[in-house]
Amino acid sequence: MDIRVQDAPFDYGQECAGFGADRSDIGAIVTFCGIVRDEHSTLQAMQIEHYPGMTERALHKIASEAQARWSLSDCLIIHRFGRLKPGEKIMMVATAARHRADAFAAADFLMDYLKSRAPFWKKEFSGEGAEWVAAKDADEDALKRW
Amino acid sequence: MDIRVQDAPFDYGQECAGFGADRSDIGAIVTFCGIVRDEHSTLQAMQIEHYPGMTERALHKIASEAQARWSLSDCLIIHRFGRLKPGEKIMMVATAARHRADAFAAADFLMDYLKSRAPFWKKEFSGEGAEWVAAKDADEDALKRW
Amino acid sequence: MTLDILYFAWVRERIGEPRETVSTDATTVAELVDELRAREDRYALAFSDLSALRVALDQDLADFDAPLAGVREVAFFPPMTGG
Amino acid sequence: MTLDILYFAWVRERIGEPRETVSTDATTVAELVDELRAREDRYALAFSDLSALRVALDQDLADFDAPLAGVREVAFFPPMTGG
Repeated sequence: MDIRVQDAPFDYGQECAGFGADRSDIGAIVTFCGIVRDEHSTLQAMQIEHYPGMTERALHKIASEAQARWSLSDCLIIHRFGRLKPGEKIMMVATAARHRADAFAAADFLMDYLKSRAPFWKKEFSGEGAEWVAAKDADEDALKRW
Repeated sequence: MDIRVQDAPFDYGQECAGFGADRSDIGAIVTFCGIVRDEHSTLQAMQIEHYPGMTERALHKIASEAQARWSLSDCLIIHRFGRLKPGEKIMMVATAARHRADAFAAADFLMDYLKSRAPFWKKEFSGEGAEWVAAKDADEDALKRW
Repeated sequence: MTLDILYFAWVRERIGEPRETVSTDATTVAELVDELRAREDRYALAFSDLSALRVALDQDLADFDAPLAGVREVAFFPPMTGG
Repeated sequence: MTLDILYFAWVRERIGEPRETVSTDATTVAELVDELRAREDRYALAFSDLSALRVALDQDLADFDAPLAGVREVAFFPPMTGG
């Protein structure tokens, strides 16, 4: 289990290349990457605030829960904080398992919990000002799937 | 939509790095990678046979179906054939979407259909001989989810 | 009618060749299978359990009762194991 | 009892500072919120709608009726938006 909370960018391609590379019991890898989206070319930046200490604690708890529920060979979470520009990669998760169903379910689960149970908050800056991103009911509802 | 059926290895990390890199409307990327597993260190090689022509046709059909069902910005399938060694990457899919639910569902769907509806067959070679990998009932059942 | 018949995986191994061209009056896949079965033991063996086989007509999956009218290429193979 | 209180996101912006240390006799989070609300308008504003707030006690999510006995650090923030 590898969990990193960092200000610095990460290299998604390199992380994917290295994940599970030295294991022979892995048949399936699933990765997810979240990106700062700017559909209408109005976003200037996204500021991500977090709760140092609790963040790491929450991510470990979520990852441990995933490892208890599914048969995983490995699990990676990287989440950035600070100021990000449109197109920048915010975070990624990766799961490795013998079989694809475990890898898929665990990655999906990690994302649902990261979304609503890890102490991050996003603020979007555009030409019209700044606004905190509101949590969606759909994200809270998604937790009921598990 | 990018679909490749090839004998040559592919670079999973590089494909992940490049996928959707020039789009600003993407908020979520999901990738899946299938690997030749060798849990008990008995496997010498896996031979993948396919049906040239029908394979490309089937993959395009499956990818088009995914794009019709979910709101996807992009979609990639790479599948190898020929002789692979344990630990080698067999195939990958990648999906990009505005929102994570679409990217996850589409990647999961692609994998379920690739597993049972794309004309590939696997033969495993070990010290004890060679054996065709049998299709699993669970894989056929998985299609009923969609 | 002349058909290209393709075999894959263990079907190919049992038949002993990857493809052949046949002349047939069969109107459905099932009739074609009956003709092939009657040829030689290796065909009878390959087609002994149709539930373990899949068929594609001109590169689209089909059922064993599908008509052959207009078809150019028939392929027989075990259930697929991609991914 | 002395508590470190942390504020995040718009709660932090409304209160005007990221953290403070308070002395309190509150026995539950709800009682602590009542004390804070009574202090100044900026607190009343930040805590006007508890359904829009979440609380963590010593870095674990908790309910507003949770007891404060033994707690060192209380954090208030809006629903999280990770990922």
